[in-house]
Amino acid sequence: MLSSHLPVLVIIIPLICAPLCILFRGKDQAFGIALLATWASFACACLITARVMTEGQISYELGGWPPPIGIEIRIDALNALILLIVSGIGSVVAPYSRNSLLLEYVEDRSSMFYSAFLLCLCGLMGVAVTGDAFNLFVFLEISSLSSYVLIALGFDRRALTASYQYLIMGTIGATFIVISIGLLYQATGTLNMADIAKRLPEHGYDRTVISAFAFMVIGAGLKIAIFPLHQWLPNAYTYAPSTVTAFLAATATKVSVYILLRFLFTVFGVHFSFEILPTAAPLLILAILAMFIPSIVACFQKNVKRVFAYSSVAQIGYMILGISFVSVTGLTAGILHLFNHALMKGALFLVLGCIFYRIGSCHIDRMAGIARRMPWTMAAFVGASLSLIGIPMTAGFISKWYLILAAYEKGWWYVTVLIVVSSLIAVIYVWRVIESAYFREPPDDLATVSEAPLSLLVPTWILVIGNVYFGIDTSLPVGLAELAAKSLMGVN
Amino acid sequence: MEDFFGLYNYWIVIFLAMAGLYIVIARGNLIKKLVGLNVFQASVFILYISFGKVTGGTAPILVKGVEMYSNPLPHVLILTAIVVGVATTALGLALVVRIRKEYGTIEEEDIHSQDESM
Amino acid sequence: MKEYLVLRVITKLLLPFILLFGLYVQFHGDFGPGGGFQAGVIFAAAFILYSMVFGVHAAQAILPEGILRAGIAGGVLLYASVGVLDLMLGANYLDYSPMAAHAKEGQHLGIFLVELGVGITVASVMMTVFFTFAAWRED
Amino acid sequence: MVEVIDIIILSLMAATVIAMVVIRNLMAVVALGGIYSLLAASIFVTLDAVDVAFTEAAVGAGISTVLFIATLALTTRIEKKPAHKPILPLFVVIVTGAVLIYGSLDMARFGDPNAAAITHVAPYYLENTKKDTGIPNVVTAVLASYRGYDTLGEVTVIFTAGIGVILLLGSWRRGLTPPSPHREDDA
Repeated sequence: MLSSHLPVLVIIIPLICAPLCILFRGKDQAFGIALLATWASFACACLITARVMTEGQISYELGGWPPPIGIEIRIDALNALILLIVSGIGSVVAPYSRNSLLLEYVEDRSSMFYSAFLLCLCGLMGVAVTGDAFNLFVFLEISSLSSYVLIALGFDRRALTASYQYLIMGTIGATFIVISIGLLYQATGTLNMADIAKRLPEHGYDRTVISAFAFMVIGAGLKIAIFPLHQWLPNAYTYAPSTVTAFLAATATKVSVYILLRFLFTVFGVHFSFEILPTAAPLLILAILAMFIPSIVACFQKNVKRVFAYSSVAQIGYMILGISFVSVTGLTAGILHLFNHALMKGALFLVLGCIFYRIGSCHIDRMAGIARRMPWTMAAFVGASLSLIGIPMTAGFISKWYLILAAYEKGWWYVTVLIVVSSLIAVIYVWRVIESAYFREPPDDLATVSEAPLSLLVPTWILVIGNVYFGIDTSLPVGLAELAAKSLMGVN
Repeated sequence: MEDFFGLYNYWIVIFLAMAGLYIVIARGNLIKKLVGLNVFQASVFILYISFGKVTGGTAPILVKGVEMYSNPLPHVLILTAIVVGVATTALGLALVVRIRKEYGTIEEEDIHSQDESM
Repeated sequence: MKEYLVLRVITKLLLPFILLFGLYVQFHGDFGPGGGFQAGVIFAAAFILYSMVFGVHAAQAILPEGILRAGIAGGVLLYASVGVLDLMLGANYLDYSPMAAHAKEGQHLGIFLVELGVGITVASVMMTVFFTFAAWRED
Repeated sequence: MVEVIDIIILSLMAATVIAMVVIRNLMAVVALGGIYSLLAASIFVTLDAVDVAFTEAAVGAGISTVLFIATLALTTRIEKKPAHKPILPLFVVIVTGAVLIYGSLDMARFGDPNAAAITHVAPYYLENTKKDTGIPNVVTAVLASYRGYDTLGEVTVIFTAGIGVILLLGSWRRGLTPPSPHREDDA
């Protein structure tokens, strides 16, 4: 009986547990509730994915009202994959947060921290499953508001300004999305995304729809941090608490990419987005710029967290590149990179959290010789970095491989070259860290530093192992990504 | 000419929204930015509500003998959006108070120069 | 602001009416304009007015932090658990129809409870936010 | 008639917003913001959105303004003079506005009873609310039942803001213990 309600359970479990965290004010109780809630959501997500793979699309009518009268939850392969990413990363990060909090956060309000964390999780998953355009905005705002709070909890005072900047940019982005939804509503009279998609061709692609399209792309672009709309991201990721950075870097931008995919391909439709409007070429150019400029900037950063924040902007470039091919292979590559990037950036930021936990800094010079004191942590770093660069047998390789395949299919050999060259830049910034950690003499004050505690190492290694596992057994992510790509392109 | 009268409402609202957006992105004072954000959002709300207006209609509270009602759906959406807006404002102001404590200023430039000089 | 006698007297006179109006808006939202959100704001406004005239401490004496926090969480919980109740009754989430003998009455009851949840959370959050701002001192 | 009232209020709003751009006394700007909300609320009344007008008046002109003033009391009241000419923001705003006006050209005309937004989903609510829920205020019925999930999200947003403010500004009963800033030695 419960199984038919899984699509809504996955959202309301964290939603109900967030206020519960506050009512049970004790730190351990709140932690326990948060942990159970994220794991339960992950279990639901797994069951949903299994159902989607066997039965196809799932629809759930909230309040029992049929869409477009009521709000609908609609899950296909793409939604399921995003759901898996968000809840999966959430379940790894939740246990990690317990220990890292001790250093980075004031203890007496930790129950509220867990509450905010659950809300962020709930909001992101809510965006990922909803079939209603306005509902998407509401859940987007739940996740955004909670992430502003979580970022502002960082140690450094610059976390506050980073959070404020994100709040302004994020709200402008969300308002643009609202404008777009409003214009679509005025053109079609409905808010259900499937219904909009059905009614748009009948309505015709007039100037209102073109304007709606522009606002959606810019609004989602602000949330994704597509180059050059990425200004909020480096500071936010650098100064947020490690746990938060790991969670947001692995999930938030992915969900925003999902919004872009869903609107470009399903709501507006491939015909309008790419055949009537010349969207592919500008996306391609932005993607290539994103692959290079932030990567080069990353090479000159001193704070390692910042290095990987810029690297995230660059990695978003690969996802947009996949989209800009407008082919099944290209989309598969882009969606696959969503999944794989979540694994590798999650792992990398968790490693940095371990280091921060022990030495209170992520500065590249302070990390000199740290591999001798924290061998397991740095080994995890190397593993995740190899995936980031795209070495064979890692997850990162698979998505780059599909990107190259897609470029080859199009006959764009120069894009292939650019993918390889940009990966080499990643080698440079990763090498700077490895050089410092492995080949420099540790300063004297590092003598007392010991390996990170198991409660931090285990979640970190789970993600690192995930990077290797999904580099070898690619059936789950590739299968889902291909299904999703085919349904987005309208190919069976 | 008819076009003009059918659309003037939208155009003034668009002007208002853009004035709000201008305050947000052009000004460096953190509080003024938030005021601008409020103006921007409130103007977008008016745009939504005008989509629901029916000439000759009345408020969507069912009364015997009235046939024409304005569209209630945009009203519901904007109720939600107003709440989201005030939530954002409250959080933004809390951040401003904290920033003022840590930096002693709420001007973007001064904050910037303090961070640079560190 | 303690010395302004007129303000103090008028505030005390006004308070019950504001609160009454809040309750009216809360429970009359089915028939006229209003509902949980507006009622919550009005309710909060009454106490904000009180705390502006008599000081935050006086307001806190009436509404301690614990109660407000319980209110913040309780309203959301009430709303969400109405949905869970519907699940248990065999309907979809937030489908209020099976909550009473007739679907129409169930809907009415569901809407009433849900609006109450909205009102509680909105009022508690607004008061908490204001009190937090008012009590903040730069040190 | 409504059109005339509309255009008067909208013109007042335009004047308000221009004053807000120019004036650098933040207290005045915040007060003008409250007036702006109040004018918006009266626009909502003329557009038949009484529930929205009520909310905008209570929130925009009420709570928001109070919070702004509370913040001003804790910070500063005068905005610094802008240092350089805002050419890029002006450009962004003009382009955005142009896209919106371009989009408005094909919109259904104001008040058109045959617009898609009026004829597609909305009639269902107006015709069936009474039968489905027994409530005459259609807005309440849509808000709490047909789109109840949205409203659950809305309450959650408010909840998030509440705990966010507590997390950022600390508990107001025990005095304040914000996390002390700890500078990292990087730049």
